[in-house]
Amino acid sequence: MLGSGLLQGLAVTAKNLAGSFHDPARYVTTEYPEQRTKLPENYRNFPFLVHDDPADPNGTLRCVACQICEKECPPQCIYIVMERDEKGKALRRPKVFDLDISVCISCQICVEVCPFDAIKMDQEYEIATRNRFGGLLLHREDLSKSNAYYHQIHPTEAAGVDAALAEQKAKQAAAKAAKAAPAPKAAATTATPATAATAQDSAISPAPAAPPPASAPDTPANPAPANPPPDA
Amino acid sequence: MSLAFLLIAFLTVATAAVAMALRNLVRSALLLGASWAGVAAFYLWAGAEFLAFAQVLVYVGAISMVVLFAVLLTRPSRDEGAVSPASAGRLLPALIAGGSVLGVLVGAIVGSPLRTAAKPPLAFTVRELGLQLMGPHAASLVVVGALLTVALLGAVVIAAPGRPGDREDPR
Amino acid sequence: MSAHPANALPLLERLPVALRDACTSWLPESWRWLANSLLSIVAIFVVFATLFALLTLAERKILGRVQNRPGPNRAPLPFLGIRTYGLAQPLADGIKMLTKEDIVPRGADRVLHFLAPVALLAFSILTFAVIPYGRALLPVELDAAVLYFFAAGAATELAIFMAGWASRNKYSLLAAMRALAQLISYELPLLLSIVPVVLVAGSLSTSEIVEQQGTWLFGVFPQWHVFTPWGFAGFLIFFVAALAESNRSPFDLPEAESELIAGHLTEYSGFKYALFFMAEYFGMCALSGMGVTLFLGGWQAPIPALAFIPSYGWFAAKLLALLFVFMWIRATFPRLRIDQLTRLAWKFLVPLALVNLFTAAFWVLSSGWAGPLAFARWLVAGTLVLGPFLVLGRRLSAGLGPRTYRYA
Amino acid sequence: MSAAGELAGLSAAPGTTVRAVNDPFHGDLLEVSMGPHHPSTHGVFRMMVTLDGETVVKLKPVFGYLHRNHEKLGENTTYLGSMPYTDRLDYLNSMTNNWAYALAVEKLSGQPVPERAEYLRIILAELTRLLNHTCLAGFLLQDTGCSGTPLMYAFREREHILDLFEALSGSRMMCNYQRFGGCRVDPTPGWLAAAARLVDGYGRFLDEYEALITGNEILMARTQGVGVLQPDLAVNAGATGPMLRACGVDYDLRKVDGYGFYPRFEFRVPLGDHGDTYDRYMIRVLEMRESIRILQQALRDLPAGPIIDAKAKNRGLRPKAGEAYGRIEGPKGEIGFYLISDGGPNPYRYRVRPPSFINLTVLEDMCLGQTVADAVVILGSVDIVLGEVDR
Repeated sequence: MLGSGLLQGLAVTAKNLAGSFHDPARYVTTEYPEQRTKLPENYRNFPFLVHDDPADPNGTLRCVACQICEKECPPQCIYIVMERDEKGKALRRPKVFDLDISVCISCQICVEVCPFDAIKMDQEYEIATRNRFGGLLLHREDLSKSNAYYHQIHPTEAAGVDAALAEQKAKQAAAKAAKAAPAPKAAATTATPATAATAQDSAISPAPAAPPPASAPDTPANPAPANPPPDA
Repeated sequence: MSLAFLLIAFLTVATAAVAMALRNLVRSALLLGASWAGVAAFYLWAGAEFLAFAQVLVYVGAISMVVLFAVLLTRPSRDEGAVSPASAGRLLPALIAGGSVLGVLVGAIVGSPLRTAAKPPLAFTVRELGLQLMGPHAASLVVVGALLTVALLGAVVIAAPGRPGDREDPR
Repeated sequence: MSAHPANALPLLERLPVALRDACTSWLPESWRWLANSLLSIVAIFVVFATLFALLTLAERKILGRVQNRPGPNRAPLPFLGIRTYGLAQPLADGIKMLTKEDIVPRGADRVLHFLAPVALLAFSILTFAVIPYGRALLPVELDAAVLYFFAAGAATELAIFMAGWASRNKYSLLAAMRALAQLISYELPLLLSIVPVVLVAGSLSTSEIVEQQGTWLFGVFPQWHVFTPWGFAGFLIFFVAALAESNRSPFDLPEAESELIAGHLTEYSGFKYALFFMAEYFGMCALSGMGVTLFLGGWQAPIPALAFIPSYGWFAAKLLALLFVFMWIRATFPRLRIDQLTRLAWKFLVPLALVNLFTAAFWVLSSGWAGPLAFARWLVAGTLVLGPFLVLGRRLSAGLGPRTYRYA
Repeated sequence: MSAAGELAGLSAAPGTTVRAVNDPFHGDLLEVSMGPHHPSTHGVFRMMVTLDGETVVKLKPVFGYLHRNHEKLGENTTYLGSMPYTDRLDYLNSMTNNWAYALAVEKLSGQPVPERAEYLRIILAELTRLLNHTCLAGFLLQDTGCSGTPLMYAFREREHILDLFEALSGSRMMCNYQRFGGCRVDPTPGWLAAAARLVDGYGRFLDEYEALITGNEILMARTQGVGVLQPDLAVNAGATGPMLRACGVDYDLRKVDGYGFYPRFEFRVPLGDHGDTYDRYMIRVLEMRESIRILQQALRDLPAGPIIDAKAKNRGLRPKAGEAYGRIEGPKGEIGFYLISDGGPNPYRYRVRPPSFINLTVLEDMCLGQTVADAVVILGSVDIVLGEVDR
């Protein structure tokens, strides 16, 4: 009968109109500045540098300026200059670490390839600035944030990273002890097991509002670089 | 000759005259519509409401549309030059035509026994108008209806696409 | 205002007329008529202007709620800064429209460009004069009221043509032509759907038509025209034609994407654009008002027990219900193409309206049937309405229909 | 198909004759440019339409406004570096773009993929297919003129799927989730439960959606018999995906190639008979119902195990010299990546086979003889995304 499809359509819109008053599934707007949706733990926006001791944010950066992330970054938005003392010896600390967030595509490949868990993805998204040139070029001081902040935004992942770092420190201490006691073995250690560089971010805790994020103990994503970082 | 009558008369004639004088065809067509509205005002002044609204509905609503469509759809054919109205060659025929029409009109106005003191309009309702139309004047109503239907069907037949004789218009 | 035995009615019913008389009683007799009509003009304009403002807000709120979102609710009251669930939104729109620059294209025909919205608004306001808003609230008591209503409505086409032509723009002229084709082809079913009502009521005056629908069957069922077979069919045809006349949803040509911009409204901005919208909403209100008067029993109460609610209350309720259906349809249906739209008018609505004329005539002739014959009367009238609808409906949607799909 | 005037070559829709000459008697043809800022052209896409009154006489698609030099960029970035750029190709379906690229690189470098990763890839690809077809139905209805209602319902469901992607990969649309040899993040049990809930609820949404749209007489009038695509023309033009299946050609890569573990799942491929806009819309709705069945089966028997191969090599990947072409059945059709490696870290040649670009080539054939309003609806039914068309 002509018009039965039209009446069905009207019935659906009426159901939605009535539903929007009592059924939360049919009223989906969160009015942004007043209400905010809970971000899933895996959410990533722009990178930031992790430092261990908030007292000296630029001194205790985990970043050793090995420039792997600079090479691997697809849009090439990272610029690192290694700090050198007066005699030109590398101090394994970035004197300059610029990241241009107007170029960055927040793809977290830098996080993936960083062997020292120095750079992680931030969840801060209200970073609009009026100044298009200087404002979006973040320097080392703006980028560096404390490990506590890292624990706050990515709890499970941060826990995994800390566990791996602690285990690695213990292994190095044991190796040093073994090296100090018996005659120094000359061979360079083989590639430290992959756990040293758990580059993977992973998250566990299910976020209450949004469907729970992915997690599970991260698996060894990719092996540490073939040769250990060049030490003095 | 009340003021209202004079005012309406002046407006109707004025719009018609300006409509004649304008070069912009569309504006003159719209002014023609306005002068028909003036005629409707006459009917209202005379108390014939039904007739006035019918006049507005038919003339101002529909026929002015037809005039406007005609004005738009006929392309100003560029080839034959528009003869300037004031050229001398057309003075004599214009005078003869105008004069004869004037003579006939004046003769009719003077000849007919116009009762100036109009009888008070008999307060009739639309129902009586309908009964009159269906009663004594039913024949003329049927004739007018038939005429309009034939005209409508004729228009439809002419406009129908794909008639056998019409090879030229493929659509 | 027509003089009715006002004092016999309850206070609330007499209130508007009493107010008006209070204001104009000190005037000498000869001036009173003029003052009364001026007052009713002011009343109509105030009521329908605020209704227009609220309608724009209601439209966006209903559309929003249908789409599971709140609709405008952020506009704060000026200087107070409190958000009033969007009630200040029409205020904000109005100020925006007033302050927007009114651009007139250089090549435009300046006089017509200005005159078009004014004429459109004037003609659509004229139509409010004959709608009976309440028992004694009929602005102009005309014997040929229905004819007056459609005479004023018919002139709106002139204004749309002026808008299209004056903008000196290829697309707006093309669009104006289309809008005219739509209006003219839907004027016929609109008028033809009115004729059965006039036939049954026996008069063209709106107040008499509403009086006719005043009785109740067995004290409960109102005798509105819509509850008769021919009345229901007539109302549906009237409603569809009213949708098309006021350029509403399935027929809103000007905003159609095939119009490429905004149809004949392309070259209008600022307050003239707002005038066009005001005229569209006034047209919608007037047509629904006439629909309520002719088919839904005007200001009559549905059951006698509820007659204590004033008559203008009932008229307002029915008017708002009809306007809600206008918006509800806008939120649901896609748009028809121009050729489908005109085919629907000429090949579906006009024949149905003509057949509806016969059903109404049969209904009047068979009014004397009683008892079992009344049942037969309903049966015959029902088949006279349903039969052509099904036949023409199948012919109209020939070749269209749900399909079954095969799987590889 | 008789076609009067110079355009004899083009096959207009059957039964309509198209003239392309400015013949004085009929008035001149109207040259109209729709876009690139036209509200209903799905991004910066322009149609130079020549109108004879209402019917389309000639239609020249003009695009390239969103050309970002994607393929040359691919040659100057490492294999891993190109992965986030594939999200930006067809920005509605980043998961399937990633999978196609990962498949190509895996063929090139011969890296195996664990079972759990294959299942995850299928789950995410089918979720993307749901998302894309829901979006298409919404856009198509928006083109025919509903004032946004079906589009809002489509976006409401799409947001649920995007929340899942955000919880898993970190970003709603730019997921960058697949890696060569597997996936990047392992979903939590909570995520899998949410995905199962969404998939079960999707059937109800589709029923409500079809009730609103599919039986609607106005929509049937606007789309049935409009923009008919002949099967032979579709095959010759290389059209793939729902557009091809709507003309009745049985060609679905999931069945033809059987890549991933698709042969393990039981699903059907719907085929249309008329090849018009209504068929293209209905085929996508039926495909959504099939995707729901695949998702239910995949979520039910998702195996445990690693999500990436132990010896998977992503950073500093230098595949041996050679070439590979990886293709999958994306929501818009066959999306493929053709890579030539010369042993270096960057591919020597990086080519994308964009389905919406190739499906677009037949737009003019479908629009000839239709009205302007239909041209917009036909463009909507082709389902193009300008990121993929311009690359």
